[in-house]
Amino acid sequence: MNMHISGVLVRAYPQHLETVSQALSGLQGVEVHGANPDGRIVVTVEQENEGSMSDLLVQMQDVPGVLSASMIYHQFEESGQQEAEQ
Amino acid sequence: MTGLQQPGIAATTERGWFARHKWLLARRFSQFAILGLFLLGPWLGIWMVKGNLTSSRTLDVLPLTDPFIFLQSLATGYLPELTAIIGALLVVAFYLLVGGRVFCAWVCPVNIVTDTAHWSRRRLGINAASRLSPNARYWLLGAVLLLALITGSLAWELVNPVSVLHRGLIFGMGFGWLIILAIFLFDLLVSRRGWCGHLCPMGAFYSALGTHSLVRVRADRREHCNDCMDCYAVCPEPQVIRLALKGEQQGKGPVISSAHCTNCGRCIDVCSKEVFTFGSRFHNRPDASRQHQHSSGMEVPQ
Amino acid sequence: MMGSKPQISAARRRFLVDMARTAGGVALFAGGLGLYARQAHSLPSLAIRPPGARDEEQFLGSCIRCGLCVRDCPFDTLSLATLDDAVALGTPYFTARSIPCEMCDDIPCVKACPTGALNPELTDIDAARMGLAVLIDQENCLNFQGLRCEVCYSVCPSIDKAITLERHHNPRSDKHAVFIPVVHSDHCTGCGKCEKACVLEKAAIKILPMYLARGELGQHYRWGWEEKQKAGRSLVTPDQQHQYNLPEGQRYDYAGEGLIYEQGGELPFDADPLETLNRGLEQQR
Amino acid sequence: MKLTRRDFIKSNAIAATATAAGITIPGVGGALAASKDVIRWDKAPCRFCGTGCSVLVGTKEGRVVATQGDPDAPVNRGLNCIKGYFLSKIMYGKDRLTQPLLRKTNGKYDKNGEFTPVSWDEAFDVMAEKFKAALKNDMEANRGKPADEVVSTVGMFGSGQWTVFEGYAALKLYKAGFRSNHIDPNARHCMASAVGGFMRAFGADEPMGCYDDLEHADAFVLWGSNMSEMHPILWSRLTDTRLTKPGCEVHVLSTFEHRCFDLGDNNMVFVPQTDLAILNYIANYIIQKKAYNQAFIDKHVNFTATPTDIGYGLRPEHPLEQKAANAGGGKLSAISFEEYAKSVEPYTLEYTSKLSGVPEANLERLAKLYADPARKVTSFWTMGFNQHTRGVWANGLVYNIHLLMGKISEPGNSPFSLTGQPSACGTAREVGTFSHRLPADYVVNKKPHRDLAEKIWKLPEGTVPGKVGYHAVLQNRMLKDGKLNAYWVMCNNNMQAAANMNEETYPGYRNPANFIVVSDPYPTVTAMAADLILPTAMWTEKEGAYGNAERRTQFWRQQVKAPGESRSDLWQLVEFSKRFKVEEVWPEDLLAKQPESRGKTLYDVLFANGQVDKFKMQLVTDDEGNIYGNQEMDDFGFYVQKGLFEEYRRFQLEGPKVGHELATFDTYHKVRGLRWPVIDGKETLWRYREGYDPYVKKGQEVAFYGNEDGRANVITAPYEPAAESPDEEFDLWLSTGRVLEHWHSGSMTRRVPELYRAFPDAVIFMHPDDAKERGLRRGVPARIVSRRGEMIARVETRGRNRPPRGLIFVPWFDASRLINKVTLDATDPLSKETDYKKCAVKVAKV
Repeated sequence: MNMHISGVLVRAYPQHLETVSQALSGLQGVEVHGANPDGRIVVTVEQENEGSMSDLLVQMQDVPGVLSASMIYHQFEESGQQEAEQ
Repeated sequence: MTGLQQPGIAATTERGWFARHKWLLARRFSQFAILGLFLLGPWLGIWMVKGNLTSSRTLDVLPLTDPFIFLQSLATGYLPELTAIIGALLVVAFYLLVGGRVFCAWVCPVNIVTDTAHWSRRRLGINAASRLSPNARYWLLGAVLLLALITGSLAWELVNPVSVLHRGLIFGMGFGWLIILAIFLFDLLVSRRGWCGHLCPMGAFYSALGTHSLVRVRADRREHCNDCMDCYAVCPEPQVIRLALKGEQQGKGPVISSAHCTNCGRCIDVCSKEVFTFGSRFHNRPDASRQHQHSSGMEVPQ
Repeated sequence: MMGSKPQISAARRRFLVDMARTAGGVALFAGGLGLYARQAHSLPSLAIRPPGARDEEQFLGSCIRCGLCVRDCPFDTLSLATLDDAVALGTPYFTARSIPCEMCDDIPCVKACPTGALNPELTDIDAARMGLAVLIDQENCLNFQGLRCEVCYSVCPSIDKAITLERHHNPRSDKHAVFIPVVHSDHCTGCGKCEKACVLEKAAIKILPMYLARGELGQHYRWGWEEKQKAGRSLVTPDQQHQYNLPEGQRYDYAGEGLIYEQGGELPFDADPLETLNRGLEQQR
Repeated sequence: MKLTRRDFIKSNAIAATATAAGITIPGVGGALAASKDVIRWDKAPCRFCGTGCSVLVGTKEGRVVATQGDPDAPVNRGLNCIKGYFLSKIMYGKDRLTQPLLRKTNGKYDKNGEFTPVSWDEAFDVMAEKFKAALKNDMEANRGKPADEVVSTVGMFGSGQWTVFEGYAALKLYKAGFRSNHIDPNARHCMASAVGGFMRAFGADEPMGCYDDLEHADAFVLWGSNMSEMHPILWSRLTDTRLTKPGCEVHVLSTFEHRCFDLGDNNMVFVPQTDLAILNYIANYIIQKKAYNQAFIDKHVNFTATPTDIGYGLRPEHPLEQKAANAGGGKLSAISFEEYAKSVEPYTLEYTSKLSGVPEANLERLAKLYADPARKVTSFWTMGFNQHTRGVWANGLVYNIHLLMGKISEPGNSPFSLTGQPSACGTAREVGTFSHRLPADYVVNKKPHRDLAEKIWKLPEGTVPGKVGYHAVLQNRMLKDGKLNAYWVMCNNNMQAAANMNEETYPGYRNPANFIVVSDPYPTVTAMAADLILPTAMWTEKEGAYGNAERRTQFWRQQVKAPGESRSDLWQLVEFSKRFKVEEVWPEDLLAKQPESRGKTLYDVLFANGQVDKFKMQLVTDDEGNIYGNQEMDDFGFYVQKGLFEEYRRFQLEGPKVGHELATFDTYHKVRGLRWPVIDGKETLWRYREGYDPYVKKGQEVAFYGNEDGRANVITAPYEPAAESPDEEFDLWLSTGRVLEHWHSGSMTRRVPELYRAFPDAVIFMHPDDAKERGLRRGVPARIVSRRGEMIARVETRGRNRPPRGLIFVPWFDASRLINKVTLDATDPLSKETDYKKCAVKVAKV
């Protein structure tokens, strides 16, 4: 199984921080790891292919209260490699 | 003039190449041998002679000191230690005997540079000449000593090409090449025999030292002179020849008695008529040439 | 004879012109050289003369640039200045940071000098004063910051005399001492071992020529304690016994401690009250 | 917490994103970003001496680029000595070894071949073949023998500079895996006598005090310790106390004048070996003046005597050993106080002064200091006592004084054995990598101790052999005699360090019967004499732990990757264990006791035993969220260091001996070191004293609980002469040692250009008159000759060390001038530690 893992920095209105965090967590493969009061949220995204990854980014931007979502870190591993490493 | 670009052609054809270069070779040998003795140490670790021409120690016992620099040091108001005094006296005694400017022709490494400049000048047909008085060197000599007196330091040694070259070869040259190059270019382009023949205060000092030296070049066979002018062409101090060679009528003897003569022996080499020989300063009556020519070829062994 | 007159005067004129030209040329040259020589008098601050070198002024007149000292130096410390060095051409010097003076007991360089520019009266190398070590950069010196480097001190051939370590409390760490290297001019020969060994990228301690390294006390002032020591007694009649008005139990020492509270003796209590309590009444007198 | 690849990548993603956001997320952080542009700082103990200064290590782009003294470290508070200043450069010598090198001729291993680069596989193949051959012989020889008769021909020489984990893994591999007790650390050369002294007096190793004694003492006495150069930061603490505390005094004793004399108020240069007499004189003084602490003696002290005339630890056939009445004897016998008093009676002031050459006034001043009950005295010693043919005695004699006065185990009153190496305490002694030891002060020749080890290690009873193995000096002798054939030298440079190189060490290494493996980061003298060289990761190229002289355990994380194929000693030990099937090392009767181990490798049994491999892969991070590598975790798939440490801790927690407890692995990564025993998270500053040490019960006041009766032993021992003293031909004493600028054999510090420049070559420190008498002057090369060899170095009559007439001092750091060709391999028969401070030599013109 291929594995795409990204780190995404989401900026949201501070007053909607909580609802945005919840909404993001609801998305498939998305995990929220932390946020600071001024509205920056650290999120990881895990997907099997790149296409769904970009779709997800768009989805995240569409969440009400989100100002922007930008990909900071991306790593892709093929399934074979992954198993070998494990 | 073409003949004078290669003086000694006649002598070569008549006497063979070796005879025509005998004294030149001996001189070059002497110059390189002396330099070589100094270099044996730093190059091969054989320490026969240490130091340089300004002062040296041979086989760890014999001190030799350049009397010119010694004199400058005196002029600064400093009396050097005994070692230097003995060294200077030994050197003075030697040159009093063989002729002061023997230093210039047989020892001084700059001579090789200026000879080369002179040779190139002839080969390239460079005639540019600025008029320099041969006596300028005495002015300079005076100035050097005066400077030592005034500054209290060996000011001349800051630029002296002789020690720059010799010390440089032994201890490391740095940018000292520039001074040597300047001398070369000066002699080549500006003034014929400009440095050694006109300016060098060290030469002037040794000239003064050699005024009464024993060993002299003699034109004992001057009657055979065919006026080829080769000797004038090669002589570093051509003005010294005329009286000895052509002075019979004026009642002058055959000995080249000018203190400026460096006893280089080039005139002996290039003369196809074997007019010149090394001899002593004695027997210098106008008619001495004919009497003397058979009895003395070389009075003082090298 | 009238006809020859202009000729003579022409030759004469030419002679005079030549004379003037030569004299002028020589004078110009000599002037330039003289100026240059004056400039060369100031030895650059990082070039150190061999042991026994006379003061720079006299050295430049007495050193004939023969290099015999260089030859007899067993450690290749010395070299002769070339045209590109800032040192007077042909004179011997060394750079402490490259090769310092090893302070040979028999001082071969001085023995080699034919003119005495290196003064033959120097027979004890400890008396040499080639320069003076100066701890220039206290901000970067490791020991000043409390580190234990003191390489300069450790390598000093006159350790504990030329360089000593002055110990102070280190207020920053509060537990450690700092060991400040202090150079003493009455023992420092200027050999340069300290500068060579300094572990910083650029040495914090440097050998400077004496004229740069030393200050000079005004003629109008004396160090009182030194004069007293020299004289072996007070220069002026010793002070008289003083008397003071003091409360009971106090003394005053004029020359020493100042106000002294007489010890009241041990208190009859332990510092720890438990000790007293647990001792029990039977111990009480 | 098992860490999958996915988790790992995810952590990286979080870290990167959090950094971009400027957010700190607990557990992870901006490691990736940090590693690229800015210097990442993390703590580590200094690589060098036993002081245990802490530094902050600055890493950038996979390279240690800077260090700084850790201002928050209690030992050094931001300060360093000159070696510590250059820590960042020690790993980057131009001649780092980066791949295994095997002696080969025509592509095959040959003892006389040329070193040729090989793969780790080939290296371990050849090495395993040689070890297996030796082990096979051992199996034959041991057939049917009980554990305490088991012999072996495989051995290892380890180090007090090993990390705790490495020492523990080596100990386990040898004692349990190869069933060989022939494993000994170089700490044998440095701390064995101290250990002997501690064990005999207190029944437990390591000092009772801590560095805080430096601030609490009223006076310090240095016995054969040049602290100024060898423990520079402690010396600056001592100096500060001397400067700031009114009435503080420093007494210095040495066989030559060194830099501590500068501060000393009472300086004494004594004739070598007569320290024994001086120590007894002080005891005599205390008794004569009736100054001793009767109450303390009554409650806490036993008086004993040790056998005398015990030889000099030379080969048994040596005339000195033949002559000795009680060669190697050390069994204590109880005596009364009166008998003890009588035994020290001969050491009068007059006699001692005459024997030692120390003026009476100085001796008396020293004795008065100890005898004054109002003044707190801390005694320090290092190699002057330890490298001594009567080293254990000397250690004991100083305890005698402190015990007579009760000046022990309280702030400022402290007999303090300073350690030489960074982890001689933490690794060699606490882990017990000596030929006679097991962790936590247990020993191999006691069955219950072996039982405990086997229980903790989950190994069948009888696995650990009961016979004490070859100690350091004996190893070299056995190599020479062909009785030790497969030999691994790790983290030390014993060819340069061991005495009598010409006659013992070198012939031993080059004996055709032997296969010598040397693990080192640099081509040392020892590596040059090896058959196989393994390139080793050093210092912060691996995760590690050291324990310093005040019982402080300090951890560090791996900061950078080791160059090329270099691997840590830990990796090498664990990886090599994979090459051995249990059947190849254990006899059938052991296997029968544990049939489930059949067919397994030593790796399975010792390391992947469900215990050591309990801690799965995880991210190694700090509080800032920086992520650190861990080569061993990457390669073995579990947190090797943590597993080993937690298993090691069980020795401290589960055995009958108490007072060695360490904190948990994770704790140490967070703190700047803790002084053990750590009980309920609390450190112990002064052991054996009520209130300070939780093992001392209320009302006991003092309890030396290492001994069964809770009392410490005063052990009387006389003055006996040195093994070799100057005579007419060899007319000088030779003492060897270190200098501030260089660490031990100089393999690290001589590769730092600035340190090399600061002290380039070893010199002969000698008295100017001695030099003159031999036609020598300062700076000329001279030849030092002993009965065993010679060495040439320049004469130094000035400088930091000023020997008296009749003695020379030569530092041993210089690989190009090996003073150990000259030294004598005489040892303390009790501790087996070599006396590097005394032998007879002559010095002549070259």
